Amino acid sequence: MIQGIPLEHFLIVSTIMFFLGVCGFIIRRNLITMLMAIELILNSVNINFVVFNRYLYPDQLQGQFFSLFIVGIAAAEASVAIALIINIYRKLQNIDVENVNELKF
Amino acid sequence: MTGYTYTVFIILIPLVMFLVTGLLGMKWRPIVSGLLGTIGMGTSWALSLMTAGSYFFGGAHHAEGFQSIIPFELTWLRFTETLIIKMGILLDPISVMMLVVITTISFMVHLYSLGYMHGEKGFQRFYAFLSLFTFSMLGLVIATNIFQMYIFWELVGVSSFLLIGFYYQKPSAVSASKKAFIVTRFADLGFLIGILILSFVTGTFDFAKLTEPGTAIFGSAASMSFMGISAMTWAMTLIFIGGAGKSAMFPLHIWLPDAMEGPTPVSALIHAATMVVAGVFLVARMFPVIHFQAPAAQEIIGYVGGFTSLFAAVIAITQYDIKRVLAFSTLSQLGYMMLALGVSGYGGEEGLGYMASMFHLFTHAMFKALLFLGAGSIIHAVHSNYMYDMGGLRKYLPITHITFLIACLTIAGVPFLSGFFSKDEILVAALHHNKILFAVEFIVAGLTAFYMFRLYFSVFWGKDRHYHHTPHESPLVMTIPLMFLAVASIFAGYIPFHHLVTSDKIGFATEMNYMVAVPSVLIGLFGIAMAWILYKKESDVPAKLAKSWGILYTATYNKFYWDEIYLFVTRKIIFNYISRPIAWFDRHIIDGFMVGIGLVTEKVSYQIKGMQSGQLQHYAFMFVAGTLALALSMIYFLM
Amino acid sequence: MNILTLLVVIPVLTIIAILFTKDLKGARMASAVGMGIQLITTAVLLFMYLGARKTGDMHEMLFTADYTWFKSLNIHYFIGVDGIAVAMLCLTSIVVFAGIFASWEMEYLSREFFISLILLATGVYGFFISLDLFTMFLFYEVAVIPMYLLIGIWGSGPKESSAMKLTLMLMGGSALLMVGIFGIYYNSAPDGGPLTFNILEIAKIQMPVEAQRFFFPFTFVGFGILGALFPFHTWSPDGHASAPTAVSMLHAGVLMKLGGYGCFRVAMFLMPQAAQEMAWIFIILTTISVVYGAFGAIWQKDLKFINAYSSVSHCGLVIFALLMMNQTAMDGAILQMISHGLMTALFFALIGMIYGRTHTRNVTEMGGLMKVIPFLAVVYMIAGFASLGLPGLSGFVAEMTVFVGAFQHTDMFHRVVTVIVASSIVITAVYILRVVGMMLLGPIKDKHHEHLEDAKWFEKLSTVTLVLAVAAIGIAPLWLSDIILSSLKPIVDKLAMVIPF
Amino acid sequence: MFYMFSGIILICSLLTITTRKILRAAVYLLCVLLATAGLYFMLNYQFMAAVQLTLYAGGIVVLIIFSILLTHHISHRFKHPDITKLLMGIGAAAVGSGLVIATILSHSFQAGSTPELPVDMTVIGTQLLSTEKNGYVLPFELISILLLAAMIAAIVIAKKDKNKNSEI
Amino acid sequence: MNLGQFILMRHELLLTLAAVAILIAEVATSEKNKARVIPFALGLFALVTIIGFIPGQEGTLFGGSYQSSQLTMFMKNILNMAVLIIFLQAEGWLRKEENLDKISEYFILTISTLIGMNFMISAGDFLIFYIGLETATIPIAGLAAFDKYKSQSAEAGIKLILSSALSSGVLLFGLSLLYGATGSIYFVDIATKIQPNALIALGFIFFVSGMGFKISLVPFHFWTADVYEGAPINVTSYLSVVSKGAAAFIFTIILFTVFKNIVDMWQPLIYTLAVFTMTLANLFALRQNNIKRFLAFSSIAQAGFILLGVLGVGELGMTSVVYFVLVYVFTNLGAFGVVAAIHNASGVETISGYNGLYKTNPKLSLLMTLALFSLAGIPPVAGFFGKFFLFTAAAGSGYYILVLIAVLNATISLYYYLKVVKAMFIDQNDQPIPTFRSSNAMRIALVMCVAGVFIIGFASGIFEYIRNISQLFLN
Repeated sequence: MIQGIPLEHFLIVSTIMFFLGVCGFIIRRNLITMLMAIELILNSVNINFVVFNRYLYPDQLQGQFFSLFIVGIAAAEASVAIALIINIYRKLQNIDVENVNELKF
Repeated sequence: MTGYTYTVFIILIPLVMFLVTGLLGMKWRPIVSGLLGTIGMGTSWALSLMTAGSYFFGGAHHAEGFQSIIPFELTWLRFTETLIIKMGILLDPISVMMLVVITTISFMVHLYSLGYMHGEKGFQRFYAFLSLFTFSMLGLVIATNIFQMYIFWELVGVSSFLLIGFYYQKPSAVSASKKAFIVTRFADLGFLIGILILSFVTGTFDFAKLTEPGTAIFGSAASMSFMGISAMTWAMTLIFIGGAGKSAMFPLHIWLPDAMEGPTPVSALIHAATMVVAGVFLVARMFPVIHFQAPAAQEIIGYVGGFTSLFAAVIAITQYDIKRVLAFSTLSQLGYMMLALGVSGYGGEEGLGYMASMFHLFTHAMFKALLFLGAGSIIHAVHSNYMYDMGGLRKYLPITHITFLIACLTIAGVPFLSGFFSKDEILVAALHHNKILFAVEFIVAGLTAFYMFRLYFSVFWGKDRHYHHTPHESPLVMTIPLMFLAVASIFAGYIPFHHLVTSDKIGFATEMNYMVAVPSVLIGLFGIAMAWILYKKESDVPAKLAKSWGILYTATYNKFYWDEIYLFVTRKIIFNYISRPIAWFDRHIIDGFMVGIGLVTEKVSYQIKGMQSGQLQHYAFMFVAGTLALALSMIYFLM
Repeated sequence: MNILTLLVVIPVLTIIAILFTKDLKGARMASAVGMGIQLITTAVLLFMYLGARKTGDMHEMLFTADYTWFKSLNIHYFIGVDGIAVAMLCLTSIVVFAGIFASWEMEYLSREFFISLILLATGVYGFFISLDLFTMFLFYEVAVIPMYLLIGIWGSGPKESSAMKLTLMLMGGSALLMVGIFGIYYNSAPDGGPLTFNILEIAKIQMPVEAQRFFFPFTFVGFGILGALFPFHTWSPDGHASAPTAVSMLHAGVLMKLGGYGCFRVAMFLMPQAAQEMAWIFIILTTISVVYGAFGAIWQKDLKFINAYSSVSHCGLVIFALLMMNQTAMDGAILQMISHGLMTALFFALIGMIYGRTHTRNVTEMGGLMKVIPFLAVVYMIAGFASLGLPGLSGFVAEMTVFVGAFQHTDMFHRVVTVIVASSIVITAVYILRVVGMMLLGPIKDKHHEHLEDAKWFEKLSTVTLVLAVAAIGIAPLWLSDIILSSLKPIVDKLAMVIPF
Repeated sequence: MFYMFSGIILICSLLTITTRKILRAAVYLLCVLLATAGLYFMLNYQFMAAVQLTLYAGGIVVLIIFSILLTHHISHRFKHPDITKLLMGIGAAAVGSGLVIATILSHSFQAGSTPELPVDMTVIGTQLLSTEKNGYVLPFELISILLLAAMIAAIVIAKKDKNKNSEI
Repeated sequence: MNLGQFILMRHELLLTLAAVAILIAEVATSEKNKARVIPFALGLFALVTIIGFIPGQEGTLFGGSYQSSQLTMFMKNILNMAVLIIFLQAEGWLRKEENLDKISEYFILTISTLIGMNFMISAGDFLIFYIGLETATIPIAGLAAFDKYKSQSAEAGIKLILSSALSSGVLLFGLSLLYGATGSIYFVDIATKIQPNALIALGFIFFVSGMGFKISLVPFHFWTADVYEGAPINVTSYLSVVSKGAAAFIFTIILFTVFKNIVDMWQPLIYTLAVFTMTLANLFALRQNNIKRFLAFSSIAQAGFILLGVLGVGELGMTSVVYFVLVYVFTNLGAFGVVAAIHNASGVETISGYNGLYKTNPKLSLLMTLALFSLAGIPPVAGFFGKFFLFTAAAGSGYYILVLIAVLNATISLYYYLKVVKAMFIDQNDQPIPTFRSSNAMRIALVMCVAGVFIIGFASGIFEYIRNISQLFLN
């Protein structure tokens, strides 16, 4: 299925996705969208791992397993983050990141 | 030569007296200190006379002249293998002579002060300081090496400072003592640098090695020079500056008149007879070196001496403070002595100037001490220093009057008194070597006679002033020294100096040179006559005369404004234009820079606080940007 | 126990003893006893040293002891003394002893005060006995840091900022120093073998010249800052002005000597080539320092500022003389350190005592004190005379040795700067006499000053100790000078082995 | 096929971070994740794809949507992003992706010469429980601790305050 | 493999057991007696710490995924000790009413992050390393938000979790690139295959960024101050000491082993980071008034110093880093302990609030002074030795200028440390913090800190021991 598609194309896609995630993390005001941006980032990393594994090192499954565990951790992270976001929401009645700036300087 | 070991006591006794009276004096009745000091000084005096007797008339006299004897010496500080400061005693004609002079005058002053200072607060302190001074002065003259001399030289300066400032609650005394110390200190710097150069060239401090004629230690000196002037000329000129400071040569003379703020006996001891001749003594001590190695320096010495004597004599005419007149007279006479050294040759007849200088030093010590002590007696009687507060005192103070008159005659150069002989020798020496200086000195001789008698007539003649209480003669303890010194002033001229104290330590024969003696006597008498006319009777002639001279008189009266110039230099230039800017610079520029570093750091710290904005997304951006910047720069550098 | 270790242990024990005291009386008694014992120990050390030398023990360092500390880095607790160190230890003991009595009535937080003071002293003792760069540096910092608290808590005037400035500048100095020490360490075995901090070992080899060129300035300036090297001296006026009496005494008297001592013991001894090459820069700086400090002192009105600037001038002379690199001049430098240490301590003690009575340090507000407090006034004058180099007191001996030594240099440049430096003796006289004249002599300016009390017994003890030491050196300098001269020989030899570029 | 998935991924990613309605953002994210799963299928990693579908798309996105529902009204529209932040974000993304892509393109990847390992469930299962090299039992245990801890953390945070009535 | 080999993992296993035991204890105690969990947990953890010191075997498990050596065991012991001290310090805080319902959660979360750290240190591949890292991070966010009544605490939590997620994303991206370039996630394999090319450089830098986040290096540090300030003090000290220490350990280990062959490449990188970290952190610390925030910047600066040790590649570098962290643990916990004690007693958190503290609480002031001096690197306390050896290591690699910058920075840091000292000793205060007596647990903790601060410096044996085990580890 992947004949003719060079490795680099996958990587370009994942890279762009990664930086779209970064960009989203920086520009979105909403904490939950920031969390989504994080998911984009992790997803792009997963693609990287899997693709490398498939293309370059098909003799083992390190990349794939790495991706698997990343997915798991992403879930854990998301759950804690969402708990925190809800916590913030209780305190501020909104989840705009710009209002989360009591601590500064 | 160990027979002279006892000379150690001449110097040790005053030191012990200083320590004892200084540390314990406050616990005793004042008079105990005075008596102790006087007795101690008397012992020293006796020992000095004994030394002189046995040195000059005992076994030390050989065909090759007098030997230099070092009866005692110990190492005090070792700089290098050859540069060693030793503490020792050097006996040779000039030092033995100086021993006699110093102990004599000092003893007289001790004695005199028992009366003069009676009841003063700080009587013990006064005696302690007198002992310290005597100790230092003795140490100076018997020094075996130039560094020992420098050490005592400094001590002399300090004890002089202490004694001038004896009345420490009087601001004028304080500033006078300060001035004296600082001016001489400045001169001492020259002395010190001179010593440094000398020791660098020769590798020794010892007088014995330095003054040996024809010595090889100057071998390397010829090749050394700085700014086109040879090293030895530098050294000797600088050393002379040291001497000039202590001997108050122009232009370093300014401290001496002010130094009269001290008690009168102190003036007699220090500022007439002993300390101020230290400079002359120094030049005499270094004479072979100066004469052979640095003729240019010797020339300078001659001219400085000549100018000072004239300059001071002129000022002396216009002064009203009796002690200041004497002070300027001292300056003038010191100028004489310097000049004599400046025009002297070395050895035999050639060395006449040297001999004359020492001779005059000796006689001058006697009569000038007498003058000062006499003046002290007068002041004691009328409680004023000013001539216009005095008049007709001959009735009240007979002994003082007579002795003062003798002194005046002596200094005026009236024949057969000691001053006549010594001054005459100087004039002869000057005539041989330098006609201009001779002319100057000739005039000064006249001026001297004039101002001394101006003083004499206005004080003892004229009409009575309004005294608070009738002046009365001083007690015996004060008049005995006067009488003794009067006798000495009369007869000192008959000591055969040309056999005893000469440049090469070998005696020579000398004769009265009538070509010089007669005119000098005449001009002296002329001066006395002028004074007689002007001041014998109270009149307004001097005032008119003064007026007719106008600006010149004012300038002279104000000592040609030298004090003001000095004040300008010290107050304005050093204080306001050097020290103050430096203090400012230090506080604001250098320290400001150091503090500035701190302030800038603080400032930057506040400026960048926006980075930590509390905005999570800014942080994220910084994070990513940092990573990318690092990656970019690293890949750029790596690839 | 090694007698040198004892010198560090006694102060530490004293500190512990003070911890068990309750109030001022106990604290000062403990300190006085402790430091008295210390003084005696130092005297014993001096006699032991002289005795050992007399019996022909010609080792460079005596009473050495060597304990390995950090083995893998070859850090040792290596101690030993030569004549110079012994002399400096004597100085320290005297000044500390006098300092304790000068702060006899320190009411506020007295225990803490004495603890800090003695902690500072501990650092100083440790520094002087160390022959290992690591321990030396350690003790150096131990000595510097208590200053902050001492000035900050017990000082006067703008004490916090002065204390901060002083501490930071000195720590800045130690930053440079640290680099220097590392440089020396990593170049201590150019031919292979274990690296070492041991000064004597490093002195045996020759550090690569390139490394010397790089590290010499760091080391020298690092120590120089503590030695008030121009233009890094500005901590000194502020620090001294704000510090309490005993601290000023200790700081100017002893701590600043650490700088000078380190300059030659570490910087010059271990990096002779670079020292030879770069000396001229520092000679110019110190020449400025000497003259500039003296001129700076003339204008000041605050007694402590005057003395601080005078210290800048005098300490400048120390480093100046060290850089002349001949035996006589360096001998003079060490004599000057000791002499300055004693007399400046004396000055600060007196200033503190006078201030305690008049409540002002401004000379223009005082006058005629000689009449009311003759003892203090006379001692002040003696200190002044020592400072302006009166023969018979220590200042003269030191200055003359410096001048004569420096002038023996064959190079014209050195002789010219010597002359410039020598001119400071006049300026010194000016400011000393100005102070004496304004403050002690003349009529009494302030009515309140008419009924001041003269010195109390502990003040007398404090000042007389110092005066005696000053006079002892001034009257009989030969023994001290000889001790120092003989110990200087290895250093001078090392410096002389280098052919100037 | 690949280009279709990539297209979906990129476009939906972009939309995720630009849309002004939050629920739509979640949906776009879901699309990205699904397309990614498609890529995994393409790469023949079915297990991975399945996990992606269930855990990621099924789990996380649902979680996110729940939280959105908890904290937002459906019609909520975002304000426009801050212009500086926008520039920051775009700048960082542009520079970053340019740099990384350039680096990737400049690198010559070399495939391993060893034979391909057949990816079926047995292999995955064995490896997951193996304690040898390329065995993943330790990470598996470890992540269980992590999940437990995360759970506790979430509970601690979300626990209702005892003495304070909260809105949720 | 047989089960006996699990003894190699005894630190992790013990901690897990402890966590489980606490969980059980929590369940077993009644609602009223929740506070009884505290002594139980303390005792248990003390036991765990002590057992940890029993010498153990070296070896690897799971085909190289887990490696145990004397060095890693020592590191874990350091962390255990630190956590023990933190637990002791937290006792008073946990007994407060608002925390009574989540005592065991505190312990379990802390211990589980500690387990993560232990695995991270012992990791033999990047997967374990990564999971360990996350285990050590995610629950801390929960801890940071522990003070539920404070919005600051919640803010700290969200900031921590989101920025750590971003950073781990970046880190993972780096790891994926490294995997792509080398074909393995095992340290041993990567170390042999690694070579200096652009892709590896890129991956490496992304990795360093992620780690930089954990050790709070500039410019990856921005979260630090905010989180430290917002989190409860005992969590802050945990973050600042244990979390950072563990990250520094593994960072050093990875740099020294995995990236050994591209040392020329990363040295300039670390150099730059060190300079920025020290300088910027100091500049920020200068004007802080909140003591926690102040200590946050101070600890960032300390991280910069640690990098100097990292630059001294080799056993000396490793030794100095480990030694410094050991010193840092006691020092910083001393400081945080005082802050916590004061906060518990009076709620004061500002430096100006400390004015005149010496008058009322001399012992605490002295302790704080000691700790601050140790942080500043002033002898004779241990901080001096720690810094000195770090600088020795850096100088050994020839970075003299960096050493100079570092020491000058230490001077700046002295300035702000002295400002605190000044507040306590010099500044006057009309209403100083009243005299109080802290709990026994706190006192024990503080005594341990003081003892550590004094002993570690002078006892050269500790340094030599670390040196030996580092040598063993690196060869």
